[in-house]
Amino acid sequence: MWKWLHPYAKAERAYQLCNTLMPYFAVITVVCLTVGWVWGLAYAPADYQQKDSYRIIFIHVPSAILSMGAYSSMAIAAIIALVWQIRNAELAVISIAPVGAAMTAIALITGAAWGKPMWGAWWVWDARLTSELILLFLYLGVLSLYHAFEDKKSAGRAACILAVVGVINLPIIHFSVEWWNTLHQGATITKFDTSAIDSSMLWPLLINIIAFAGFVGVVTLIRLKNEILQCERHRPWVRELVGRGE
Amino acid sequence: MAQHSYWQLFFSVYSKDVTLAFRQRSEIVNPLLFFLIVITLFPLAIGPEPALLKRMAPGIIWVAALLSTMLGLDKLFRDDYNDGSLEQLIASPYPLSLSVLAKVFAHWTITGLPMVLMAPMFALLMNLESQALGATVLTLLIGTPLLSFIGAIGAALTVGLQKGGILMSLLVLPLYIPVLIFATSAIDTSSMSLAYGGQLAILGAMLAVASVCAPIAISSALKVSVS
Amino acid sequence: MRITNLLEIKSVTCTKQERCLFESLSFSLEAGQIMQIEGPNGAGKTSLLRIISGFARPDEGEIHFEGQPISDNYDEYAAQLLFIGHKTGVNGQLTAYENVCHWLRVHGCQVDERAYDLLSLLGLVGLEDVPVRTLSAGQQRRVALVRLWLNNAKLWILDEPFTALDKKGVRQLQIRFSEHLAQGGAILLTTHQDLTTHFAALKTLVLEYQL
Amino acid sequence: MQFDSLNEFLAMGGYGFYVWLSFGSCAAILLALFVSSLRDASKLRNEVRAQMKREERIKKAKQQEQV
Repeated sequence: MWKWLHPYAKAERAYQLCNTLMPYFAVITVVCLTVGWVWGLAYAPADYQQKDSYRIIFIHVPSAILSMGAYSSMAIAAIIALVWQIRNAELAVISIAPVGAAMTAIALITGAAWGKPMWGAWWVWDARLTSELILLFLYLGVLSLYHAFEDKKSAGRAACILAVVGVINLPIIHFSVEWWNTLHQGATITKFDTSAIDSSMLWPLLINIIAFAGFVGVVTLIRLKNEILQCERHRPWVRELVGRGE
Repeated sequence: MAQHSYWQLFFSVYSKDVTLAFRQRSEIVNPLLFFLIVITLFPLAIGPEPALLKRMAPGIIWVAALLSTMLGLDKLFRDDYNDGSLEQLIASPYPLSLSVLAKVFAHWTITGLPMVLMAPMFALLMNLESQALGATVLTLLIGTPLLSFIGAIGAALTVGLQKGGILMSLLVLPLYIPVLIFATSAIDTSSMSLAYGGQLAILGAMLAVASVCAPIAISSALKVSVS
Repeated sequence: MRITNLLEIKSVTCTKQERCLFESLSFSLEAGQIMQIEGPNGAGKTSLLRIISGFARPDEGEIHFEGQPISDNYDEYAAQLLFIGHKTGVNGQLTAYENVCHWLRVHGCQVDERAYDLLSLLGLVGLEDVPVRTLSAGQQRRVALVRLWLNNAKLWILDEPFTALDKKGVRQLQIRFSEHLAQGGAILLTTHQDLTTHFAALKTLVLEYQL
Repeated sequence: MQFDSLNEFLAMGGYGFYVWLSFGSCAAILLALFVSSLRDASKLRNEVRAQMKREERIKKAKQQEQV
């Protein structure tokens, strides 16, 4: 089962895979980021109620979506690492964590900055923002646990266990916070019902989401390459690669 | 090989921890004292005005319960790790999750149970309504084992580290939030003399899930910390 | 039936803190054999023992016990394994007798009354009911070593069992080793003692200190 | 283009402060993360090169001893 996956368990093949994927992600990110921001900031029509303050949506929603997306992909990598003992999956968990934490931080800052004009207060204990804050705690937990171990191998495995425990708790936390306080406006784009946002605003938003996803991809690939080199620094292929000055 | 009797292992690990606790009285008394002190801090901080205290009582009792469980968690695996009996537990023919279950149950009997028994006294301190008393005791009865299970995961992850104490609370507190939300809301609804069965049911469900999944996470975390 | 050797170590590699301790190390151990692992401090003797007893996972390679990788069904392997490391696994607050009984129950053996006379055989007469923290380091190790008499695990993995033991203790231990080998058990140990005089068929494995 | 002039664009209908605060902080975080990852990469490569040089020196010292 999954025979095509096995060659990438070897570190060198995984390293080359990162190299081949890198240009595609980079191009998508640069293009979508510029188009998305320019379109969102300058060309998208103003909202009739919030006028121009709603433009923050073009980075708040993508970063919120990506913070959840990054955590679930980190948890999937953690499960692969624990079940099939694939070392590269552990390295992937460690590379995704800081990027996910950054996305959550962006979502929190933009949420607060958007909340001030809309609800009149910088921080509102609204369900979505509180879940986002707890998600940031989970990320920081994984990162600080990883850096607390000297031996990198057991550090990776401990971080994977915490990531899996975190992902099991994520829906429970989300449900309980949602139940505890529903102040946030309904979901602007949900897959199920028609989106409550006009198509002229929807397109820049989608482009921004792709741009942020591309960015998460690029930085994760860079960090994964670092982790692989760090872990294999004794191997001849790393020395020869560094010798060539790549 | 002698016949495998899981009960023999469970009871032996459980009674070892409990006898150790009774030999060092401080292990039982400290968390309770801490619970009492934290509870008395709040009226000093926010003023003795009964109506306000009554309103704050569920939250204060539960935050204090949370913190004193955390206090007791650090020693859960630390001593066994230091003197090597944790290795012996791993290298035993019985599954590690069973001995972990016994240890968490022992931890609950040492820190959780006294809290449940003392809860009526603390509720009086915060002059909580009498009908809310039942809810407080019930939520603590179901909630404290849940806190022990989740906390034991954090303890197992950080047992090998010198400065593990603070890190453990950073890992475990976010996971405590759902328990805190449902327990305090159960007490709130009961103080308005409404039915609080729903919140208790959710707490019970969380406890059931934790008692099945937590030992697996704890034993794999212990195996990582020992390696 | 092909006699599979009791323990096989297949090309095991271990790196610790960016230093490669040993690379693709392979050897095997048959029933009735004793093997001593020698090497300077820091050569990775303890790490090797911990990998073989399943506490640590090697970077590469596998450990097979009776033809089966130990990671598949670790509990079955643990039933046949007796591990005594640097840390004795004895709790200071409990008494020597309680420690022994607890260890026996955790390892699924019947608590028999021989524990008492074995403690006295090992020179702990009168000290059975005293908290172990009041005993000396050598006496604490003897409380741990009592397990060798009370357990019928096939494979013994001992990390410097002779430390802090006096002459009489060392001799008693060597007699017990030969009894165990006679019954078809296997012993893997690290020590700085010279065992060749006592055990003719001693296998040795030397680990150098690698940069 | 929704805005007639540049400073109207900057004003963002009166919410300029909040819009530019969020876009600025977002850009800052993304840039910081990207730059720090690249810096880790080059730091790692230098470490491996230094390690290779150190081993060269040790080997040379050993040869001198034997000669």
